[in-house]
Parts: sequence; structure tokens; C-alpha cells
Amino acid sequence: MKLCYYPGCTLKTKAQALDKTARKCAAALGVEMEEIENWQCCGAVYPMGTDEIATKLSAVRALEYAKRNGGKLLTLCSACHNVIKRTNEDMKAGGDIAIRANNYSKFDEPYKGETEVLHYLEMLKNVVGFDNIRKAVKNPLNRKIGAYYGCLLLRPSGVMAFDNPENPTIIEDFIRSIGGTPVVYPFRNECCGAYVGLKNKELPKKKSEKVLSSAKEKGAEEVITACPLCLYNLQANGGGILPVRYFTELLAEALGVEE
Amino acid sequence: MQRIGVFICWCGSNIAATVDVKKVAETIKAEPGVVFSDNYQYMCSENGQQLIKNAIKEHNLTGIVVGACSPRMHEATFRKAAEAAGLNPYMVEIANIREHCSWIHKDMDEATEKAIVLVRTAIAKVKLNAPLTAGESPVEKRALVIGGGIAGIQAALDIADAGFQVDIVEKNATIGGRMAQLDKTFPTLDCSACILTPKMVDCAQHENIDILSYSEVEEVKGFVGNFNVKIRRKARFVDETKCTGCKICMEKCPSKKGLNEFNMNLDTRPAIHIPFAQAIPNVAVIDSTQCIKFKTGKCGICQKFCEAGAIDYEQKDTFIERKYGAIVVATGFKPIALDNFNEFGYADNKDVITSLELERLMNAAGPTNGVLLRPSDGEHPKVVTFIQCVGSRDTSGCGKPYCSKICCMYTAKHAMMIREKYPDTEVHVFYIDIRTPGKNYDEFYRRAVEQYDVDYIKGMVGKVYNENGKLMVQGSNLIDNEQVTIASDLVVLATAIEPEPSVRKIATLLTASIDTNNFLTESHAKLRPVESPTAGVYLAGVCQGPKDIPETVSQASACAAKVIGLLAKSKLKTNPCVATPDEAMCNGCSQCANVCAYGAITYVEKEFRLGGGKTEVRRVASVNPAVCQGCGACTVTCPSGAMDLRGFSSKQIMSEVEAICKK
Amino acid sequence: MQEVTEKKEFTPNIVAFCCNWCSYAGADLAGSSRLTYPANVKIIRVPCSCRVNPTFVLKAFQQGADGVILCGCHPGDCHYVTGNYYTRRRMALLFSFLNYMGIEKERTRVEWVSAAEGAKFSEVMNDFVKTVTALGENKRLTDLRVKEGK
Amino acid sequence: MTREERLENISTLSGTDVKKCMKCGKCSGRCPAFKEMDIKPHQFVSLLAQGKLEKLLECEAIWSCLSCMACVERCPRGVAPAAVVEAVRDTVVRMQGKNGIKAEDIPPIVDELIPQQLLVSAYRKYNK
Repeated sequence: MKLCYYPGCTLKTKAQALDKTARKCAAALGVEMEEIENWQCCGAVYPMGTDEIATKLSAVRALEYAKRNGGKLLTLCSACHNVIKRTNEDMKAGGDIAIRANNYSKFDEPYKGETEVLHYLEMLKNVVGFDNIRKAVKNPLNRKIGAYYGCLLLRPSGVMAFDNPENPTIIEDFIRSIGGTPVVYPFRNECCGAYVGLKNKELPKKKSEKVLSSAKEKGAEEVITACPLCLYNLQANGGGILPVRYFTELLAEALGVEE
Repeated sequence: MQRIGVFICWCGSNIAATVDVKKVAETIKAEPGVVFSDNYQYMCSENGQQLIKNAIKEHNLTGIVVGACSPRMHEATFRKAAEAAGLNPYMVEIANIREHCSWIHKDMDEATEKAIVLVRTAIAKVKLNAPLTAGESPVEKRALVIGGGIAGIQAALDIADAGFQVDIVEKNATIGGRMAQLDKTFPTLDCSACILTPKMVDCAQHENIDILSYSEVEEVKGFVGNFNVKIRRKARFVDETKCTGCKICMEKCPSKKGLNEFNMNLDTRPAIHIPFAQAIPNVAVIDSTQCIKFKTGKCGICQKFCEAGAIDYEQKDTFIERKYGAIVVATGFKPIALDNFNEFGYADNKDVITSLELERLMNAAGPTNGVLLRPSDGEHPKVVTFIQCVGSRDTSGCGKPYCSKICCMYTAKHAMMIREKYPDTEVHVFYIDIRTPGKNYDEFYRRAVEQYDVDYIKGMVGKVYNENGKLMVQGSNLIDNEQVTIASDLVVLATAIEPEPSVRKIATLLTASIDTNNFLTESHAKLRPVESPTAGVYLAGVCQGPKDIPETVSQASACAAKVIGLLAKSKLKTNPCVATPDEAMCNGCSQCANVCAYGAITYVEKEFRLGGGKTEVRRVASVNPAVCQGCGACTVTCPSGAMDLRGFSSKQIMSEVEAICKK
Repeated sequence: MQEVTEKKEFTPNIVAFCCNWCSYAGADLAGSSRLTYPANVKIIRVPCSCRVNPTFVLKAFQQGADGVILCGCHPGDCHYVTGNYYTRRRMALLFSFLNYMGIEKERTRVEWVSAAEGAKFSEVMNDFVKTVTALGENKRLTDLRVKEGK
Repeated sequence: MTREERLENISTLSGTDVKKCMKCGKCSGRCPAFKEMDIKPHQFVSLLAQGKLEKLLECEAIWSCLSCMACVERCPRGVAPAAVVEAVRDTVVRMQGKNGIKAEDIPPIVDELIPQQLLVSAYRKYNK
């Protein structure tokens, strides 16, 4: 199966590990990730102002491209997923933003949110299936792993429709499928504070420590995430309480496709 | 020649502020057939009615139109007035110029113009009205009460005391309902069981009351005074007439791990059980999903030990059919599921509980024998935090948009009871608003604050999480503009209540209307608060809206008064607006009978004269006016146009359409 | 005589058939909650939406109505058990026939409004008036004698 | 823009109806940046509802909001406090010389591992 893939800025630079392991694992699981042509940075944050149009156009272009090339758009970085998914809902809703974005973009036919935005985790769950992953695992990870969801995948849940915003299970299910033991801890959906990192060093530090110490208290030996920014923040500001890795790195390890 | 009178009501300023009532009355004078037109401040008042009566007599009116409030409000009033003046009451039409005009429009010219059209439309209709006479139907002197909680019990006792037969249908194995689960009641703190169980016993012993426990209403046919109800008596696998309630079966049953619903699943019970010690009837029931005999075919221990020989594994559901004159719906409530409120950690933490669970934990007959112990480790909690409005007043789609009304009071009660019993326990309450309207209610809540040192924090909780064995309750303290985190041992959620889900089915069976929150709708919010819009159906308790025990009991007694008033009548007037066939046009095709939901249409062979001395026998439709409810389905389905509806005839509606469209 | 040259803004004439038990009460609730909708909506009370004969709808268009709406109880909640199901089927047929005759589907509508849905009643009416206003005057089926006021 | 127009503009930008707020404080009860904010999430809603424009424009909290959406997620009335914060921030940064972050400030705080995501988002959020 071939899916249009939107990598995003960070995955091409600082988060290459996330991108590379994800591609290898997908290939091992029978999914081909085809990077879309001429993608532009999504902006890394969804602008909520109701008059923000230009800032959403790169997402609209990627979505429109995917619509013409299989109808699905695979995302990996949490921030890209959040921006693209929310922009897609704007386009679906057909309000002012949708009308103006279409007027500006001049597509052959107006884009109305037809593309299905699929996060890599959703792809693992719904396209591949956790049962199939379990079968493909060569090195079961016999470890206690804490899932760190952060904000971007889950909220606002009405739009993201990713998982239960207060009691998500998808990464825990993923951990089980690669042979690990998921550790549920209360701060797995609490913000790590990274967004204000350039203006405020203290807050991200406090929040990251809180997240990791909560995971540690409940017995986690390591924490996984899908977000390059969360990873950076938890690693740089989390006081080294627990190791933090991308979920795809663990998947690669379990599938035995590491370099 | 028609002589129509028109009466325009000001309704004080309700109509007159936006509709130029004088102009309407003047303009209408020019309408053909109108011989009298006037306006008055309050047409429904004694003087207003007198004005109508006088005009009918003086001007020899053949029909009248009252431009006033909704016919749902005062149609009956004006019909009575007309009748008193010698005019057939069905020669009255109402133009709704209040709810459908003055109240929704702001522009005087626009509203006045619309009012004139509405009055003209009513005139067009009334000109085609025919005098109608209401028929009579007998009244079955027996009432059905659906639901055996405190509402149903009170209604049943009151009706039975007046000398009428009452059946209580209760879906559970015992009557008692939610009140039986409560520990103490506000604002007097008397023991719930102590005031409820004697009433349950009264029901059981009353010669006029028949308790049909473990039963459900399956089918309802008929109409006010003459309901035919089919009731399913679910198989309890224990012969009710033989079981003595000795409980030996409970002792011997090897399958003891069933969740105890009565104790909010906080402990377990055997597969064969009596829900609680004071159950009425005091008869066991087998949970067939849990029972080993039902699952494997082997066991049968209870049968072996039952000296009364009451156990019957072969028992099947049975059905009984009874006739009733009136029906009281008292199906009650349940706390909402907390799936959408995971921020409070209910699913993950055993020590986050609902208020109803706390009732059981505080109750001497509960799982902890009334000692307050944490469900997780059986320790005494030292810090208890209450969160109010969990799922209430929530318009985000996660909860219920309404205020559940009882939570402020029961939370104050819980807080006080804990402080009373365990003075070393710290109690905090997060609240948004405290709502205590009621006699001695606010005083009660203040006592919690002033005498019992309960810490009330104005603000909502954002998150409850577990840290190092403590439940961290993080929320707002809006008065101090702070975010506070309280390390607690037990967290109690004042969970919103919702109508018991089975009410939907009951509402459909009774064709009683239900609102968007699944509460049954009363006929009029102020003037007919215990009557459903469906005649002969009455509403008691939370099925109609959130309310506490005193209010529920008042409403149940009010229902009983209404039922007694109905059953005391020897005959009921029936609605004369029923379907009627034009036999000359009817060809006996049976289409109308096919669509009639009431089976009101039959066919008769009739002889018709053809002229020239010849006759012919034809099959024609015949409507039983006592059974027809006047919906009109048959009139539209009739291919020959023979069927028409009195009071809403095709000609009448056509002329209304014409009057509205006329430019 | 002075000629009126100014073009008056088009306000459609809307006939609403409302079931006595749900929608009529819903309209009453809209009124008592002071939820406005345009004055060109005029309501005819019927015992049940199933009392509405297709000929009433035809009559309305013939007499110059620009839109016709039927309101009944929600499916499953009919005061007369099954009346609204008949309405649903009958009107589906009638409306597609009218559409064939050139009366746009948007000019006809069936809505379920309960007695508790005053807000919905007003929303539905506002929306319907907006839709019909956008379509303009209905000229199909109209008896010209009516429009000319003869 | 007059004062009234600016208030109206903030309200439109936020796309949220502050009148729906029932003042329960759940947003502030949930906010992970609460202690850093001089104006709390519930106050953003309340100040906008009361038209207290100056207090909104002068606050520092617009730079502390994490845009984590916890307040939006949990509001029982469907109000979006974070959207109000963002609307105020947009209004401030769109004024001349009010950018929240200056280009020359960046290099010293950037370490080797900082992901692009953070720089891009900071620019998008704080500058125009």
C-alpha cells in the first residue's frame, strides 16, 4: 500500500531519526511512504485567529495534492499532524477560511476537505493493525514504557478525533504490540511547556520534569513520543529523569530493522 | 347566513404592545360574514368572557373567533363561555396572535398585518365549522403506576387510599428505587430507609395495591379511561407465592461474585439474591447470567436447600393484560456515565467515587457497614474532596446542559456527615455556584460551613491525578485567583443525573412527549405540571425533571389527586373531532383501516337507494368515535376522498390555506 | 396616479402546517421564549402532520405560497404512534413530484420539531425563509387570478 | 481602529462566544502555565466579556500561554479561552513594533539540538 507522506521541516533536519525509522518500519510492514512533491513547512503551529488564511495555505496545498494522489495524507510529526488536520477540518466546514483559501489557491476544482489525514500511529492501528505488528515483531521489547502524548495529537479532541483526550490508549496499545508493558501515568497528556521555550526557560523545565517524574513514579523505564519538540524538551529540560525516544525507534528495534 | 363575532384580546401589553389590537378589530369588521368585532384587555377574564357571551346573545352569533393566546392555553375557556351563551362550543376558533405573532415580532405594522391575516384565517375556518357533540366513554376504575420508587409508592398509596385499585409495575426485583439506596436525607438528616421502608410495607399490605415487581410494560393501547396494557412478568426463577425470604439460598449459593447493583457494584452478591434486607416483595431472584446452573447445567444447590420449593429454573416470562383508567409514570433517574469525564480520574482510581457510591459507603447496611473506608485499601480517608457539577450545566456535549438540582444539597449533607462522624477528617468542596432554594436548605448548607468547618472552594477542578498514593485535586480558587492542588485520600464526584433510560420506551408506548434531555414533557410548565399532553397520563418524580425527595413526593401526591379526580368520574367526554366517512363516496377499499393505529375503523354492509326504487348493498367504512383519536391519517389515505375529519375537515384547512395566501 | 418604481424587497409567503402536539407547541415555546422568525410564516394547526393532504400543499402553491413546510413529532415520538411516518413517505413522493413540476425541492420541507424545541422551531423557520427568499417568487402552479388579486 | 472596533475584532478573531462562560474556572483549574500568567485563562474570557481592552493588551500572559488546548478541551460551555489569548496576542503583535521575539535575540539561546519546529512556531506565534 502506498500513502502520500508529509514529513515536515524538523524531520528533515533535527528529527531525522524519527523520519528514517518510520520509513523503514513502514516498508517492513508493507506500507510505502511516498513523500509528496514540493511540500512546504506547515508553520508548526495552528493559527487560531479566524482571519488567518495565508498561514494555512501550505497545509491546504499538501492536502489538495493528497486528494489527487490516493486520498490519504500520512503525517508523523505531532505538530504537522495538528496543523494539517485542523486546517483540513476548516476546509471541510466550508466557512470563510475555506472560501478564501480556495479563491487564492485556484485549484482545478475547489478543495473541500476530502483528504483523510492519517497520523502514523493511526496508520499502524487502522491500516496495518496492531495484531499484524505483533506478528512481525522479531525482538519483543520486554520493558516498561511510558507513552507521552503531549497536547498536539489529542487536542482539541472535537477536531483531532485521535483518541480519548483524557484517557488515550493508542500508544499503550502500540507498546503492547511491540512486546512492551505500557505504563499509564497521569501526566502523559499534560503539556511539556516547550512552545514557550525561546522566551521562558523555567516553565518548560518545570513541566518536563513533572512529566518524567510522574512516568518514573508509576514505573516507566523510558518514555516515547511522536513529537520532535516534546522529545527535545523532555531530553534537554527533563533533568535526565528518564530516557526519551521516538516511538518509531522502538518499533524499528522490535521489528529488527535498525541499522 | 353566517353571523361571525370576532374578539381581539390585548393580553395586557403582551399582545397590545406589538399588535395594534384596535386596528385589527376595526379592519376585521369589513370581512364578509363578520357582524361583530371588538377588543378587550383580558378576554379570558370574567369580564372578557361576559363580553363574548353578551355578544353571542345580542348579535345572534353563529360562530366566534378569539384572537388571543395559543389555543393550547385558553381554547377550552372560550369554548365553555360560548356554550354558556348557547353556542355550540365547537363553533369557536382561536387565532393565535400572541405566541405566534406579538411575542416573536418587534415591528408593530408587521405584527398587526400578520395578526389580521391570522384572524382572517380563523374566520375562514369557523365559517365551515359544524356544531359537534362530544360522546361519552366509560372509565376503568384502576390505575397503573410505572416505577416503584418513592414517586410511584407515594402516588400508589394516595390513589389506593381513595379506594381505587392500583398496580405498581417495577422493573427491578424490589420496589424502593433510588431512595432505598440513600443513607440520610436533607435537610433534616433523617434516615432514608427509616422513612421509606414503612411506606414500602404499606404498599405491600394495602388491599388496593398490587405490586408487579420484576415486570415491564410491553404494550399500551387505548386512551384515557380505557388503557389496555400488556405487562411482561420477567422470569425470576423463584416462585413468588412460595418464597418465604429465608435467605438460605443466598447462603448456600456457590456463585457469590456477582456485582451488587444495590451497593453500586462496591461489593458482591450471590447469583440468587434478595436485593436488600427490606426488599418488597421479600422474594429472591436468580441472575441467570451469573448462575452456574444456567451456565453449565450443573449445580441446583439452591433448589436442594429451598424448603419452600420455590426455585423453578424452568420459569419463563409471562404476560398479563390489564385495563386501566389512568397511568402514572414514575420511572426515576440514574447518575450519568462518567466516560466523558476522565479528567477526574474515575476510571483509573478506585478512590474517585460518585456521590451515590458514597451513600452506600456511609450506609450502615452498605458494603462497609457504614464505616467510611477507601475502596482501594480499606483505610480511613483523612482528606476528602468533593467536586460539584460533574456533568451538569455542561453544554459542550460531554454532559448535560441542565442543573441536576440535588447535588448542592446532598454534597453539603455528605460533607457534614463525614465531619460529624470523623472530626479529624478534612473536607473540601469545589463548587461553581451553591444552589439551595428551599425551606431550610440554605441554612443547612451554611451549617456545613459554619458549624462543621467544611472548606468550600469556589472554582472548578481541572484535573485529578494520582501521585505517590495521593489523589491530587487541581482546581481553581476563583476568590483568591489561585490554582490550588489538594492532596486527598478520597474524591467524591457530584455526578449529574439523567432520566432512567427505559423512559424512552415508555414514552413511545404512551405517545407521551419527551424533551431533548429525555425528560417527559408536562402539559403546561406552570398550570398543568403533572399532566402529560397525552390525556390520562401523569408524571411524577425525576422522569419529568430533576427534583429532590420532598418535591417528588409532592408531585406524586398531585398526580394521585389528578388520577383520583379522573377515576371518580363515571363517564368521560370524548373528543368529537373524529374521522367520519361519507358513505356515498366510500367504496370499502380498506385503505383507511390499514393506516389506523387504533383499530377504530371497521366495515359494515349497508343498503343504499339507487333511485328508481332500486337498492344496492355496499361495504362501507364505519368509525368508532370512542376509539378514534382524530389524527387524520385515514383522511389522506382515502383514495376517494370519502373520509374526513371533524373539526379539521379538508374544506376547513383548504380555506385556511386560501386565507393565508390571499394577498 | 403616481407610479411606484421602487422595487419592493421580496418577502415570500410561507405556509407552515404544524402538528398540535409537537411543533405547534414548539412554536408556542418559541413565542414564549421570544425567539423571532419572520412574520411571513403563518401556521395552520393540524392534529397530526399526517392530516396534511398533498392537495393542501398543492392548494397553497396554487394560491400563491412561495414555500410550504410541514412540522411534526420526531420519528418514534408521534402522538398518534405512526402518523409522522405516513407524512414522511407521502411528502417524499409529493416533493419529488413537485420538483418535477418545476417547484424547487427547497421550497418544500418536512421538519421534526418537538414541543420542547422552541429554539429549533425558530431556527428552522429562519432558515426556511432565507432559503425560499433566495429562490425568489414561486411562479409554478400559481393561479394567476390569485396573484393579480382578482 | 477605535477601542470598540478593536474589542469587536478580538472577539471575531477568537471565534468564541465569551458570553457562554459560566465562570466556573475549570480552564484555570486545568492550565499548566497558570502560575506564570499575570492574567489567568478565565480572566481573559471575563475581561473580554466586560470590554476591558487595556488590561488585555497590557498583560504578559499572552507570552506564557502554551497553546496546549487543555482549557479548550475541558470547558463545559464550549468556550475557548486559548483562542481569546491568541486573539489578544495576534492583536498585540500586529501593532507596530510589538513583536514578541526579535531576530537578534535568537542565536544566543539556540543550542545545537533545538528543532526547527520551535523556531518556526515561535516566529509564527510571536511575530508578524
